[in-house]
Amino acid sequence: MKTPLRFLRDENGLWRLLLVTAVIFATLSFLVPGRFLSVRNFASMSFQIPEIGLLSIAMMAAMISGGIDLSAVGIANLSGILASQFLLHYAPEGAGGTWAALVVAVSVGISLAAGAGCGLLNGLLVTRVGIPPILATLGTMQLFSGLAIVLTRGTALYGFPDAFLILGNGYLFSVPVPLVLFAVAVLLVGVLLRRTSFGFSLYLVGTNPTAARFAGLDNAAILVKTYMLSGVLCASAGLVMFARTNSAKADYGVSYTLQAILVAVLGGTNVAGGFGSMAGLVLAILSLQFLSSGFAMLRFSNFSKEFVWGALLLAVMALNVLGDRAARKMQGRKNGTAPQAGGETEELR
Amino acid sequence: MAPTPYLELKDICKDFSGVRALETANLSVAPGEIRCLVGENGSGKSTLIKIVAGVVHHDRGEIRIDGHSFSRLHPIDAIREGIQVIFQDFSLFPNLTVAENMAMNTLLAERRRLVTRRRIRDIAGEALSRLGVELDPEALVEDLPVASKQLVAIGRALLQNARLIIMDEPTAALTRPEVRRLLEIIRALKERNIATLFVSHKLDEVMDVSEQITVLRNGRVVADEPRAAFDAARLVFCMTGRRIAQARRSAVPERTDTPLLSLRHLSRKGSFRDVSFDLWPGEILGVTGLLGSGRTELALALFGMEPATEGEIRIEGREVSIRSIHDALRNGLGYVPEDRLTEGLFLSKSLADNAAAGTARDLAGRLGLLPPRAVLRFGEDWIRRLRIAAPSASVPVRNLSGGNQQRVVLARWIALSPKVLVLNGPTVGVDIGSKSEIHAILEDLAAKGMGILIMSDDIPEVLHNCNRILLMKRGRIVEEFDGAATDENELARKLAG
Amino acid sequence: MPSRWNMLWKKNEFLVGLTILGLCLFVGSVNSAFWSLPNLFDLLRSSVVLGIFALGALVVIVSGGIDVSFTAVAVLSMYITTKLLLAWGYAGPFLWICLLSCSIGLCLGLVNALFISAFRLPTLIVTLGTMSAFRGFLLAFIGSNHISVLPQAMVAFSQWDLLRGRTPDGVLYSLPGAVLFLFGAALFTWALLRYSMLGRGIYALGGDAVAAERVGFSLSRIQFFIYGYVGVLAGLGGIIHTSLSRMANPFDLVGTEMNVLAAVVLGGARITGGHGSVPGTLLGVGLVVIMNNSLILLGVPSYWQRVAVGLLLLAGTAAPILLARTRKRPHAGEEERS
Amino acid sequence: CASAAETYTLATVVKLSGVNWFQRMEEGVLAFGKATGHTTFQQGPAKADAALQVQVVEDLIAQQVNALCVVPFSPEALEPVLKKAMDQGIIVVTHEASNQKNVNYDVEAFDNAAYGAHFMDALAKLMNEEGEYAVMVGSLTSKTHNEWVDAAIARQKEKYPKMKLVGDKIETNDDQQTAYAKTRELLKAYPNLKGLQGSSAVDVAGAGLAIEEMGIQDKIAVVGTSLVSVSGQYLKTGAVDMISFWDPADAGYAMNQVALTLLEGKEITDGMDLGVPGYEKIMLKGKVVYGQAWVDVTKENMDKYSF
Ligand SMILES: Nc1ncnc2c1ncn2[C@@H]1O[C@H](COP(=O)(O)OP(=O)(O)OP(=O)(O)O)[C@@H](O)[C@H]1O
Ligand SMILES: Nc1ncnc2c1ncn2[C@@H]1O[C@H](COP(=O)(O)OP(=O)(O)OP(=O)(O)O)[C@@H](O)[C@H]1O
Ligand SMILES: [Mg+2]
Ligand SMILES: [Mg+2]
Repeated sequence: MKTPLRFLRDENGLWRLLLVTAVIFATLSFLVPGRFLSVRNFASMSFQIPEIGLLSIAMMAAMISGGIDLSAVGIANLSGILASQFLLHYAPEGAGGTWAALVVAVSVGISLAAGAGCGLLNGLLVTRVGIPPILATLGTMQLFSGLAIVLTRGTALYGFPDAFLILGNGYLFSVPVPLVLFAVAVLLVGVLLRRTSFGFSLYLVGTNPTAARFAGLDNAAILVKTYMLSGVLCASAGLVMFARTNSAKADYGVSYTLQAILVAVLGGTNVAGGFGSMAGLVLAILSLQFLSSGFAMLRFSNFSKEFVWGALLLAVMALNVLGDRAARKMQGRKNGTAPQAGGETEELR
Repeated sequence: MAPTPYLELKDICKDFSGVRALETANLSVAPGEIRCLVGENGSGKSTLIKIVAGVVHHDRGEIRIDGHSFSRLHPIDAIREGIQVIFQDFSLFPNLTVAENMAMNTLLAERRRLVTRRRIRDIAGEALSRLGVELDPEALVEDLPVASKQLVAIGRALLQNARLIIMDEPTAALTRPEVRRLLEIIRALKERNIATLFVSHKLDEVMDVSEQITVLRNGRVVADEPRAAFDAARLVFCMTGRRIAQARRSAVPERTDTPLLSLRHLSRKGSFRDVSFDLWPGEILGVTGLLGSGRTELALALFGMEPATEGEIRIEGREVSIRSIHDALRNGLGYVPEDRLTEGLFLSKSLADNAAAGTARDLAGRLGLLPPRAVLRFGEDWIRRLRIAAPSASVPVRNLSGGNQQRVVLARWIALSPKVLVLNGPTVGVDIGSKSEIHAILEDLAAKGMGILIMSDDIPEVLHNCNRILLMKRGRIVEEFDGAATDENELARKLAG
Repeated sequence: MPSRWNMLWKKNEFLVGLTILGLCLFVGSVNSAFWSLPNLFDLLRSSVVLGIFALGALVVIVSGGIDVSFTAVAVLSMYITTKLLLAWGYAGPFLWICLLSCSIGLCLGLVNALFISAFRLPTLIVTLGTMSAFRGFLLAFIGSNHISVLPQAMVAFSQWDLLRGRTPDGVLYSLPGAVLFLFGAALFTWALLRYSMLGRGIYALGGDAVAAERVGFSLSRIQFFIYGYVGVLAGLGGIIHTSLSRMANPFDLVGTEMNVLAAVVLGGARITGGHGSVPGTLLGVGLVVIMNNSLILLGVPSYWQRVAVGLLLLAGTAAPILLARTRKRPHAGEEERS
Repeated sequence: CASAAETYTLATVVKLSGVNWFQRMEEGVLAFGKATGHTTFQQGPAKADAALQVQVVEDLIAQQVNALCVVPFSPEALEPVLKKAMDQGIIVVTHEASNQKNVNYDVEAFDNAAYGAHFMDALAKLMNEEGEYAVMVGSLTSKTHNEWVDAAIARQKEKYPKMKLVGDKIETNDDQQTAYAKTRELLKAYPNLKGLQGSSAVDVAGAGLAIEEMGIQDKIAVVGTSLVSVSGQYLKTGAVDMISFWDPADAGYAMNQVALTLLEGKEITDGMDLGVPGYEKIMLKGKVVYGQAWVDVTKENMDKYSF
């Protein structure tokens, strides 16, 4: 007899977010019938989702640990530029064959390793030096994007071999490769978070670091690994971004940081740490992308899109609260159901 | 005839999303009366108190304070009516100083707009002298040990114009001298016609101070009589519905040739000095002492949180270096921390998650995969083994009562099967029934060969459960007692003296 | 008893002060122009708007929240104010302009407060939402043009100097009157936080919200005050920014909120709430301003400047932490996240 | 299959929505639509970011517009998405991107190197060809800004040996207050500074404000790209000596004209007239269409420009 209630009362507001996403989808399909529900539009959206999606996953991981990663875009650019420099040196545009494939593989490795390295630095600053994550990553954001400028003198690197461009523009069984990469990341990180002992510990550390320490968890190691994971995800976002644009530059995607936070938060990630789910994140990305593409079709300015994103975030969160309250009232009237989380004290916060 | 009550609760009902916390509870407190409220964990005491304080709203029933009837009471109403509450979780401001915390209620009651440091200092100074304790008024509360926090919470509530002071387990973290002092204060309040509603799981205190006793069970008042109508056994029976005999620890383990844990001249600057003792397999060793005697620091040193600076630690005869928690775990040392809420539990996470927090790695299968279902099953397994009262393993531990929360922490450590388990205040705030069950669990563990070290100032607890008791004073072990050959009064005298 | 000296080492303000001193000595030794009066005045001028924002952010952080919307509030209020005044052909004194901008800021701040208080939503979420919504609203519905012909009073305000001087080579330097607004706001905020029950309530809320409610503070009243006050300060900062730059640019300011938060946290406020002080915040602002305004004096090559800012920020944050740690008991601060 | 009677949809994508510059461009874009009867509109990202601009173009491709006129934030970043557009038969015309590959044509108001060099000539004249000067760019990653100042520096090295660049390239983040603060800091580090060249539209406004406050209007020459609506007040007081720009409305009109010409199946030829001032007699170099469309504005002629 739980089903009707569950719709109103679910822990992370997942059902409600699903509902909101569906409503947005339906509304836009109705408003711009032919074009919104077109293959082209879906292809276009599926090319746009992965970059911000990967960055949002990175952001969510850091936020679950109780921190934040403001350096995400810096990592994406720096690691991508390091990889691009290698790529351009050994396999410039037009290079083909196994050699090019090999170089591309190595450069992908370089980029991911660089991302992990940047994440390691963030992790060490947070755990060893003890700088609050928001400041540590703000500092490294400047540092990483600064290094990217130093490396490129501010110019764009471009002209990558076709083997690399596949990452951003290719199709795998008529599914865009970046979308495949994103799906793989969603799956892998989802499993990592929900079904491994590492993920299990990460949620605990994010919930209460002191208790985690007393429970014998190695907080520092877990946080460092989380920031490294975040770094690797950012690096992969960078690869997709650079492959898609066939160029690498120090200032690509600077506006993605806040967007990634917005997506994570809309998806139900707790800014204080300890909570956040992959399903919520995916729904949040979808709803924002629907709005974004739909608004473009309606010829609304991109500023009104910004306005609506903000309003959507507020509306969804308010809806969650109202829904919870309504559900609690209903449950109070029906007696005898199992106790639920939250309760009066939750409301006080 | 009884005077008109100052506080009167009639047929109070309260449901928490389907869970009945209070069912037609009645309670009245006369001016200047000392009333004790007792009951098992989860029987509804704190809920009743929160309703009187206005922080939780009742569903049905009537609240009358000083003749005024309230259908919905807000915290500020209760305060203006002269009710002060010492909450079970203290409700202090960790970021403010002792003085500011102590002055806060008075300042609010005086409805001041502006405050000066001098005024704060004066109020705090008065409260401190009334409590008769020494605390640095400029220290931040977050830096204080639990006991001092409790003192601050008490001091804060002792306002001049209060009419009723409600204390929800105010003595949980206090040692004897402070408890004695508090009971004196309660009597002094009575002189000034200030009533007290006192909640405690320490029945000797209840019997000592109360005039009237109200017993709650499952949200109902099952007894409401003068103190004289009770003796300890009847009180326990009213609370639990069964008889609980306090047996002394019977099994004294045979000593093998090597002790499980032995310390030699262990020291840490500013904390403890020259600590030496042996713990044998199957033994339960008590360490007791007053506030600041260095018990907790010793425990933290054994667990690698604040490593010792000198001396040696041997486990099963092997010298080990314990510089970190990792070292402690590797060498088979476990630690159940003092402050359950902040150090022990992940309050918003499920029972299962909490229980599995230490064992996740071992539970995980190949590739480190750990299906949520495995964690849940693990939790349910421990619910059974330790008889934790919880509807399922997926409820957040926030929703469990103190005694059951403590069992969850115990489960976490037992699952790791350490050689030596150090417990700091293992039954603080746990009701008498749960307490004896937890003791039985410890006894059982000892019987299986584990070495158990109990840091506690609960004299009956150490006396009834420990083979030997070490007394710590100012960072040193000053005396050793045989658990079977000592009585409560002697130990209490030595502790205080 | 801890000695006075040891107490000092525990004070964050002292440690940040030391860090600033170190930075100044370093910059000054590379380029002695750093020590000149004109440079001091320039640094002060650069601190005005950042400082006013930082005071607002401080109040929020102390209360245990985070506000990222204040830059959007600032831009929206200053832009509406400017547009309205131009439409009215207003020619009166600056004070009313200020008040208008502050009132608009107040209203926007109360929108934040409404969501935070009525729905009890996390502050970062609410302000993230309103930031996006306010800015989107401004640019989509109010206007997106630079306005460079400002009302006369605003121009006059930007030319109002407290002190003036001329260097030997005939360059004018001056201390703008706008710094008075910073000092005034700082003084008021300081007194508010320290000497009013409301201020104590803000600290109490940041320490433990449930406990604050239990001792009888009205949380919603405090929250309405906090976010309203931040709105007022944002409105003030916005209009001063516009006047000083003699241009109303709707694309300004948004994006600098993290720098402001960095300054506040550098100044010793804890991002988790409950801790922070006005003097500390002013020091934090000073540190950020000196960092950002010394790169040319230091002769840092332009391509390396952002790297330098990053390193300075990290060093500036780490220095007080490390300084404090050397003085503390060995175990304290051990790998614990704050 | 485009019949002459068909109405086309021509989308213009700019670097950033809403700013004066691109609002002026929108005027040209809309004027073109009105004059020809085709659907023209303009869009742009809400923040200056290449990645966002790519998304805007993505969305427009999905909407199946007939032509895209793009002012790339970062030309390289747009190559793949523009290629995609061309593959789908969309006509692509760009502006401020002479090295763009995946385009039908690129329309330039002028040659960037010549434009940069012309600033140096103006600056040199104001400085009597001697003394220290500094240059500002909106960001170190902005291609055109860097081309302008690089060309200016090259011109100085070649023709004005007594002038000297100090302080490297100053980055202003396209922010007027930063330009202001950096100018003040520059003058402390280099008290003998005699000239300043700005690139972003707010650079000279920030510098002008600083210079006016310091009372050294007559000691320092300031030139740079800007608009009268942004820097007019400093031109008036002499804090800024000369600004140059090209009329974005005309550029927008010209881009759309090129696109429409191609849509109608006609050819672009050298010397052709695009029907707007400055582009009456274009020069065609490969795929790049050059106009002669820059305007120099000083105190004397500033009143002629309202944007
Ligand atoms: N906020 C809440 N949400 C849901 N249920 C609650 C809440 N507070 C209390 N309860 C329920 O009310 C019952 C009574 O709780 P209460 O805290 O009053 O017990 P108690 O007598 O104080 O117990 P203890 O001795 O452990 O302090 C418990 O069984 C608990 O499940
Ligand atoms: N947020 C909550 N949700 C559900 N139940 C709660 C909540 N908070 C408290 N409770 C219930 O309150 C009861 C007691 O909790 P509390 O921490 O007040 O203990 P207590 O009765 O004072 O006892 P003790 O410390 O002696 O165990 C528990 O049974 C618990 O179920
Ligand atoms: Mg209780
Ligand atoms: Mg001049």
